[in-house]
Amino acid sequence: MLNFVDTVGEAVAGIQDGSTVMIGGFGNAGQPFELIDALMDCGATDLTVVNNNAGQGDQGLALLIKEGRVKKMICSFPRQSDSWHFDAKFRAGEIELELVPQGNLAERIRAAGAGIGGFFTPTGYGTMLAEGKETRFLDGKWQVFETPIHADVALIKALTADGKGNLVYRKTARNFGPIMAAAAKHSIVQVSEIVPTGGLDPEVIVTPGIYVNSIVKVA
Amino acid sequence: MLNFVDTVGEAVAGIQDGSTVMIGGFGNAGQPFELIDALMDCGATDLTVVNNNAGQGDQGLALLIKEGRVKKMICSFPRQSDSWHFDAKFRAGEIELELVPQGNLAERIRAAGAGIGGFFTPTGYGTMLAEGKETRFLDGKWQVFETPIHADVALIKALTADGKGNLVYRKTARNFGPIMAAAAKHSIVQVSEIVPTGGLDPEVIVTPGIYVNSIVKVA
Amino acid sequence: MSSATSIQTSDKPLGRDDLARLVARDISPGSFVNLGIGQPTLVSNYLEPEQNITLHTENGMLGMGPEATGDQIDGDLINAGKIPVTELPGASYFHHADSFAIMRGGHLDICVLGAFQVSATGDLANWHTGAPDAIPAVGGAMDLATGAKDVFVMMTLLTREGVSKLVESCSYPLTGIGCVTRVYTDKAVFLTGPDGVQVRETFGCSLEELQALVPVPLAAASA
Amino acid sequence: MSSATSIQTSDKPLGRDDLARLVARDISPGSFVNLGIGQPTLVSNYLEPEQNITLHTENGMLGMGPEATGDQIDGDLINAGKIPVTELPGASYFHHADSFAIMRGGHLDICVLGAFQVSATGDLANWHTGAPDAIPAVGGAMDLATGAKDVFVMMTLLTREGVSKLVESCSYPLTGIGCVTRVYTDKAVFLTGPDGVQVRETFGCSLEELQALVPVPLAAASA
Repeated sequence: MLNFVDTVGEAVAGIQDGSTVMIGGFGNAGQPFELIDALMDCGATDLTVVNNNAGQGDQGLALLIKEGRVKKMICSFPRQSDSWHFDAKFRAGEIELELVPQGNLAERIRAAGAGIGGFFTPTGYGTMLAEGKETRFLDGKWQVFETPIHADVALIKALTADGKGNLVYRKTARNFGPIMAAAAKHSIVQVSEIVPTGGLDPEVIVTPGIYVNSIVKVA
Repeated sequence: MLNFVDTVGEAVAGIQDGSTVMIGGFGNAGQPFELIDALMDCGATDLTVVNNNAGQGDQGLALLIKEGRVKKMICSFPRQSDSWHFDAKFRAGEIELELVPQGNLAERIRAAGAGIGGFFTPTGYGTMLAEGKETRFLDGKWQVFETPIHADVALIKALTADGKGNLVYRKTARNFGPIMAAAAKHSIVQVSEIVPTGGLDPEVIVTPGIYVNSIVKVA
Repeated sequence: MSSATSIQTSDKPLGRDDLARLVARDISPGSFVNLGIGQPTLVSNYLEPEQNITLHTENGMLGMGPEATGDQIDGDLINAGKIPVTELPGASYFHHADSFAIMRGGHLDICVLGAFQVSATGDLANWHTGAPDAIPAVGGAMDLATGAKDVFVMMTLLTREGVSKLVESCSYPLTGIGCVTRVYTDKAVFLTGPDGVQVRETFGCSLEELQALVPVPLAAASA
Repeated sequence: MSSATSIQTSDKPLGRDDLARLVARDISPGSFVNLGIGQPTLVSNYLEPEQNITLHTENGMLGMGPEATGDQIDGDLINAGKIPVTELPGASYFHHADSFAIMRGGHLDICVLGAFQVSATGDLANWHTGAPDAIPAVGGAMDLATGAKDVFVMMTLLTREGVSKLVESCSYPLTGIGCVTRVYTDKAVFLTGPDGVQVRETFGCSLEELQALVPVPLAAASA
């Protein structure tokens, strides 16, 4: 059921302790900063967070990690020049890390939304990221069995929503948004603009409203 | 490598006997009629054809089947009120049929383009279409292992191409085109219009040119 | 008031249109729904705009409108039954894998399907008679049966030969196992599930008269 | 003419830019290419428009243009290294799963990656030093290594300590097995594969001098 809410606080109010939360964005592009700040403010803790990275600098996801609200990160690229909060928690053994090749991350998220129970991929075969995983020789290559990543909630940034919750994105800010919206039970989307139903061309909609639960406009 | 060709005959000239040919379209929407006619004319035989249906009436794919050029159909819905040519060949034991639930057909084609070696899906579990297939209990459901469908050639109808081979489609004529373009080694596309590079908005391109090999404009 | 009388809501069996109207009324506001080919398509005639129902068609569209007529007919805009349809404001188009991901990923609230048989535990048979000379065709039936949150079946309760299509165990090849949650028939609405069959309401017959037609134990649904 | 002299094509080792120019020249016209973070990015400076190369960036774009400067900078338009870039005519955007499907489905002609080590049979180690206190980060490296039709590596041949990065067997954690087809270094271009290492050309050294630096058997490539 689709709801338009007035504030990011209302949008994230239902997020429970212990939830798995997907957060869109790659670098700053597509990062729902306002929703992450609201998640910080709402107090939910013991979270598993799915994001490409593990926070940068002293803002957003990095702050959530610093404050001890994240028990586990599922991501492809935690270590960055400014990932000091994650680095400290990780070295202190205070945060769990599931490191996933970026393509497996994307495909596992996509699988969750598409009802796929698992798939074989050549990515990672023979590496330490496939240790202990089932392997099989298919299509002339050794492949590794990977499982879907489901989430309770997705926090996503899009450009424009219409009255049906259909979304379009902007340039490389699209990145994980569409697949996370489909993979999460409840998708919360911040947009720059809301247009009336019929205001988006049906041919160009990237995320159909069926995947969207809450929409909030941020300035 | 992308080529713009002048005639549908040139477009299909390289199709070999014994090829697996994907043909886009659902009903008449998105069916590349002119390319199918050219495939008829070019003489290639012993084909495996992947399409949602198995030909209708006395045209296109139905004619290919009638003329004995198709040794095997992979499809979801062969039986229709006007599928008489397929029906006759099938009853005579002169054509092989791999019947695939439509979602498995789409997902298996998608898997081929995306480099997935196989996947588990609940669709078909416990039915005769899953007989003999590996099953596994995943995400709380029994699921069936399905493998990708690769092809040598895809014949696709799109609306508009630009100079880089990027494609957009029209309404429900989009259907199988984008996934077949990605799954086939060589994609041949008929379009209504070719615009200069830069003439399509990068945000609305459905099939990027990397998936397209030959483009022909049909009247 | 006995349960037998309390659940009879019509003094005669329901016609196809009345049944379609009943199904339409039972669909929760805001739902995303796929209506199968044939009798289920009638449901779209009785959806009220204020229900804000979004119709999905598996050939790549959400926001499908009524059947197209006259100048509206566009060969590129058809439904899963290959009938020209229209587009409502807020519609969207997508390719086949994305369309079936909507179904298979469990995102549709309801699909309404026809059936040859439904079992007491919700098994569905609706794609193949099993006749030796039949040419099978499955389309999207298995994906819908397995993927939708609720699978409603619409069918006549009895075959032309008077045999119940609600059965202990399907004799026709299955479409999906334990997937059907409700069966709308001309004579009654049944709720199916792992605990057996409950009857929500009957049309033109009592629960006892209904039980005489159906070879599986029936109980009145608790209101 | 001995093979040792015939394959030396420069009287001194190549600098990073000369090496990038060489890689750029070796990319076939019309190719779709992904350039990894760091040294491989330099290649884009030497691609000629008439080569008609399309650059892919894994965060969701084909048709990436040069780095953005001044008013071109747009926070929504970045490359995999999170650097603002530009969009060329004919570009397209897509989501992460579609973007990695391009890589994983074998559709990229070439990717160019940096490396810690490459083995004689083309194993690649470029994501993790294996140091016990290292925080690992893999990004898209494994997908590129496994998915691209050809994987080119650009690296200095020797570490700062003078140890060859072209090795019999990688001691660092692997990124992919048998995936590298060419290694471009300051001292030579190597062709790697199941049959061992061939040297296409050397820079500032003879094949014999090169062999003295590298712990795997080298042979001159047949022209």
